[in-house]
Amino acid sequence: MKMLINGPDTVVADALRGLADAHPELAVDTEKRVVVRRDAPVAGKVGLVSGGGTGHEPLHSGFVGHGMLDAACPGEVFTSPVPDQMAAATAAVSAGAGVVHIVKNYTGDVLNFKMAAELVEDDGVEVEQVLVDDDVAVTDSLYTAGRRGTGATLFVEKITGALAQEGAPLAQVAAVGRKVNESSRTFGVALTAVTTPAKGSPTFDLPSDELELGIGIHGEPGRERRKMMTAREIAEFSLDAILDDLPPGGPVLALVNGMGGTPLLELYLFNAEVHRILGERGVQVARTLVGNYVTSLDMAGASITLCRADDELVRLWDAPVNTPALRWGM
Amino acid sequence: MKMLINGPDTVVADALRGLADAHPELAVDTEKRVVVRRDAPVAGKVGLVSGGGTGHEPLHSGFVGHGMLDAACPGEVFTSPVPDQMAAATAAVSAGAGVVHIVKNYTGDVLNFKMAAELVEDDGVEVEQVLVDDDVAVTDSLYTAGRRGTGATLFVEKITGALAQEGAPLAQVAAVGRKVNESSRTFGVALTAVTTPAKGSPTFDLPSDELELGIGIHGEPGRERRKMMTAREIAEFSLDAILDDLPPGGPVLALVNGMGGTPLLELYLFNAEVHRILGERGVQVARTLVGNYVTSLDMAGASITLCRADDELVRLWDAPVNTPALRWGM
Amino acid sequence: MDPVLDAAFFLRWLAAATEVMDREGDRLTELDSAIGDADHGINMRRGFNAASDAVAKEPPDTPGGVLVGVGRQLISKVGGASGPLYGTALRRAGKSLGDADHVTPEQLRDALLTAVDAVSELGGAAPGDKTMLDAMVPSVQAYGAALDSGAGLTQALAAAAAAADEGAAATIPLQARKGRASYLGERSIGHQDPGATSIALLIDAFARTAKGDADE
Amino acid sequence: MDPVLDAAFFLRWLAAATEVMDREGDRLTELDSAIGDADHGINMRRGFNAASDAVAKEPPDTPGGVLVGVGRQLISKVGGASGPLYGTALRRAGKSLGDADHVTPEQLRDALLTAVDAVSELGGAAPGDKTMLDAMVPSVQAYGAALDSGAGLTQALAAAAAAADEGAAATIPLQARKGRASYLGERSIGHQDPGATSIALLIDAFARTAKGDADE
Ligand SMILES: Nc1ncnc2c1ncn2[C@@H]1O[C@H](COP(=O)(O)OP(=O)(O)O)[C@@H](O)[C@H]1O
Ligand SMILES: Nc1ncnc2c1ncn2[C@@H]1O[C@H](COP(=O)(O)OP(=O)(O)O)[C@@H](O)[C@H]1O
Ligand SMILES: [Mg+2]
Ligand SMILES: [Mg+2]
Ligand SMILES: [Mg+2]
Ligand SMILES: [Mg+2]
Repeated sequence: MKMLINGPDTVVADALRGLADAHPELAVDTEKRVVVRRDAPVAGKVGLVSGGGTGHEPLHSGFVGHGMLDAACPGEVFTSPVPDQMAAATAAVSAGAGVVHIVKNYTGDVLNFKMAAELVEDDGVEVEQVLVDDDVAVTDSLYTAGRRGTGATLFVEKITGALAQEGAPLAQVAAVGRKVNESSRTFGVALTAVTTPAKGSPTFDLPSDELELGIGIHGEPGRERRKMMTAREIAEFSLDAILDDLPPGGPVLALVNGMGGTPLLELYLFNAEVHRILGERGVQVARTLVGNYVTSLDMAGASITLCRADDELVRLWDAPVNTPALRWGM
Repeated sequence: MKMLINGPDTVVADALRGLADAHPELAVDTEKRVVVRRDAPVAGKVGLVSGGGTGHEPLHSGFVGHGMLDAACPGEVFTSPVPDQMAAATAAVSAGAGVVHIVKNYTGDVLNFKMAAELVEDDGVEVEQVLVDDDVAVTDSLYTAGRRGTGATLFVEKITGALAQEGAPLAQVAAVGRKVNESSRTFGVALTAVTTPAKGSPTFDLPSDELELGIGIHGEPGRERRKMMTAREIAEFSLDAILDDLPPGGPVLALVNGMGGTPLLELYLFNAEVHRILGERGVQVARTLVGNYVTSLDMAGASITLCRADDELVRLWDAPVNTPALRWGM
Repeated sequence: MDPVLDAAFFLRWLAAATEVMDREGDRLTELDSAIGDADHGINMRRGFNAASDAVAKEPPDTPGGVLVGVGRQLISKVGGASGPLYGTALRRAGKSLGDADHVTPEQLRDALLTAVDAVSELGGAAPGDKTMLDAMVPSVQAYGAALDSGAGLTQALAAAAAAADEGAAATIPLQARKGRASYLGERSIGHQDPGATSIALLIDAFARTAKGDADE
Repeated sequence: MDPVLDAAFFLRWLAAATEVMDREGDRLTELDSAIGDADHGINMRRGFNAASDAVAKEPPDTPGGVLVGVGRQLISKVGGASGPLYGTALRRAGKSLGDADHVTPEQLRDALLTAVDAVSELGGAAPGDKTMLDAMVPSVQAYGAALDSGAGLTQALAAAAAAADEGAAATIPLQARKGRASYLGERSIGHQDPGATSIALLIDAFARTAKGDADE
């Protein structure tokens, strides 16, 4: 499998150099592998740190900036970062008001962030963890590691980021993050498997006329494989799974997210089906975001995330943000 | 080839619906196939219209908004739009100050825009055409249809858009557009061929250990095929071709652009090589943009565009813009 | 007996042309895939179907009316390089026929020459540049030469079709200098030009329409 | 004769473990590709090479020092689920050995039990959940049982290796309930757990180190 790289071993380091070159407004430590707002720590502000395996770009590094994350820790490809990175990031953004760790629910991320929190708490930094577990494809949490964290991470990072930027205290920032997570559900499909630089071949075989329903963002196969479906059928299947589980309520924020290898054209087309179906079911969409935000390298496919949002959440969603990948209002 | 579509015939129409659903700030006429700023025509402002085949998203529809295009006309996939669309778009944005047509140099785009200009000029609208032909992969313009228009289109649309937004008159807006085009050069490579919905299979065969150098954005094969190269070698080859032809001068704007199927991670990595080489050659980079902006559906690959930019061009580049795909300063 | 070149004849040609685009479109797209962007058959199919539909709604009653109507539809439905070229060629050819309710084989020759001029002017290509002109020019010449040597319409159109076919085949060894294929430089050599091929199909549709009428 | 469990022994084990991760990493990744995210071999290779490098720079002079050092390196270089689990297991095992310059086979058993406890506590998995525990638990049991029945170190480690191997193989029919493989539900059945497999390789490296020493 061909890639635009110099070799599998230097992918993360090389890409971090390129991120630094493109974004002078970010402080990128390519040694320690942390990406930090240049103006961090922001006096009096709760710090926001997230991180995870590399390969989901722009998540998380692309969401560092005013009104969103203060720092991100990119791990190896599809491998959670190590506690040292998280501790360094936490220290870099800690302004005395505490730090929130936004952690996607994967065994590796949870364990490493837990160890990092212990390290920095030893140094007197107060840490709250917000766990993101929105993926309804993982159903039975008694017999699994629990639902995965996927698309809702963007909602959690944006909305906690807005509240932190306003100067809210640690407990309140963490609480809104948990509320966003509890109000969000995601379902994803893959049309092709992903190829990691190190492995160099697709992580699973997917026949040319089938798709995987309920995939994650690490090239894991999904729960179910079917004959290829139309965009409308896929949207229907995904929304059935999501709406079945989504708490009742008013309008939603919608993220129609590409997995990386699907053209924007198809994502907009998919969005049309999502809106048509939500309209038919009487679900009002307050805001829509379409694009490649929580990706899985070159995987073709898409995910839908809905978040029930009251006026406060919509207000925080609309609040100014200035990051490489999400920018508005300033 | 699997795609997230309902069928090859409705791709453009379905995607336009999805664009409209996601962007209430745009007026999307799915019948006439024109995408217009909701506040158009802006009193006293020169109108800016572009368009081209569908399949290059976010180009052009994603660049409609404050400080950039007033309207875009999406054609069928990889097929220039028809004069009726362009005429409708021109009429919709004409505020009496004239309209600039930004046209990528392809026989089809040039001919159709020419016919459209004749139509609207009959109705008394003054039209200036800015032709974009930045692709140095097409060398000998005596024996070709001339250089193709590719990545520089983004620079032309952004910078003319900024000047028009400031209220500059028609001749001046067209002149800055031509200046940007003359100051820009692009070179692109493909790691895979593109698959169009109608054809359903790759438009050319590319062995798994080779790449195409000097590709366009319509799935045309390139000028040369080589054994796969590293990101650094590809950047070197591309920049050799660009710098050979780029007018001398001061700092540059750099666009490291994905063709659609290449993960953002690889684009940042590629950007690192671009910056390293430009640094070695003493070329100063004033601004960098990395991402999928001028794409070719699912094609894996990337292009580099450099534009020599004096202080005025940098100022116009930095000016506020608010479109689906490019947004800053507001 | 040679058919009369009235509106009905041109409507039968349109039906035959539409049918052949439906049938051969994939081959045209395949040719365009080798040296272009893999849409020529799709473009032609969309254009001729739109033209057939439009004309079926309000059938023109003159040859000129049919050709102008088809040309307009191609201009406003096809896009790409071929839309304006084909469309303008047919529109101008139709206009040159005025509003006569039938035309002579010689008037058709003049109309075809008008079409050739339209393509040359608009696209700026010369014969040998590996474009549709490489089928049009020899075809119109052969048609005129046949008329000059006393052939009837059916025979002259058969000669035109044969020459268009040869002209299309003769594009294979050429290096393209216009249109998208020119970007390939020497790599365009060895492939038949899709536009020249669709021209040959259209002229063949004329010849077959005439022959079908004549055989009746 | 059974080797002495001193720092040098554990350093030889580390070399053997690093070598086996280099050699068998691709197989581990392949196993992780079937039911995970295709990185387990890469993770183990990165971690053990980092540990070997770090330890080569400043070789610890106690068994506990080696294990703590390896554990720390795994924690700060591996990431993923296996980094903290392996790393904490080895770090706590090493700590339990204190700063003795050599340890008894019984003390090694206690250290291994400490490792099992660490993994259980941190990861919350139980035997049968299709994780590395399914190789660790029977392996430590077999080791202890061998010692109890009077076997020497080399023999007991051979028993531990065999049991780890069996334990890893026995994960094949299981449905995963922890870690990434659990997302697959029933589709995780029929594949061997990568973490259990790497545990078996590590214990085998212990057994081979002891046997190599004994054979000299
Ligand atoms: N400048 C030109 N003059 C004459 N014919 C041209 C010219 N450019 C392109 N063509 C014809 O158009 C054909 C391609 O048509 P089509 O594929 O429908 O349009 P596009 O190239 O825009 O995709 C070519 O095969 C060629 O015959
Ligand atoms: N909760 C857990 N308890 C014990 N072992 C676990 C747990 N979760 C995962 N593992 C082990 O980790 C292995 C996967 O390691 P690795 O692939 O390196 O990490 P990741 O799953 O983060 O990619 C699994 O095969 C399993 O043996
Ligand atoms: Mg992993
Ligand atoms: Mg085309
Ligand atoms: Mg074409
Ligand atoms: Mg793994």
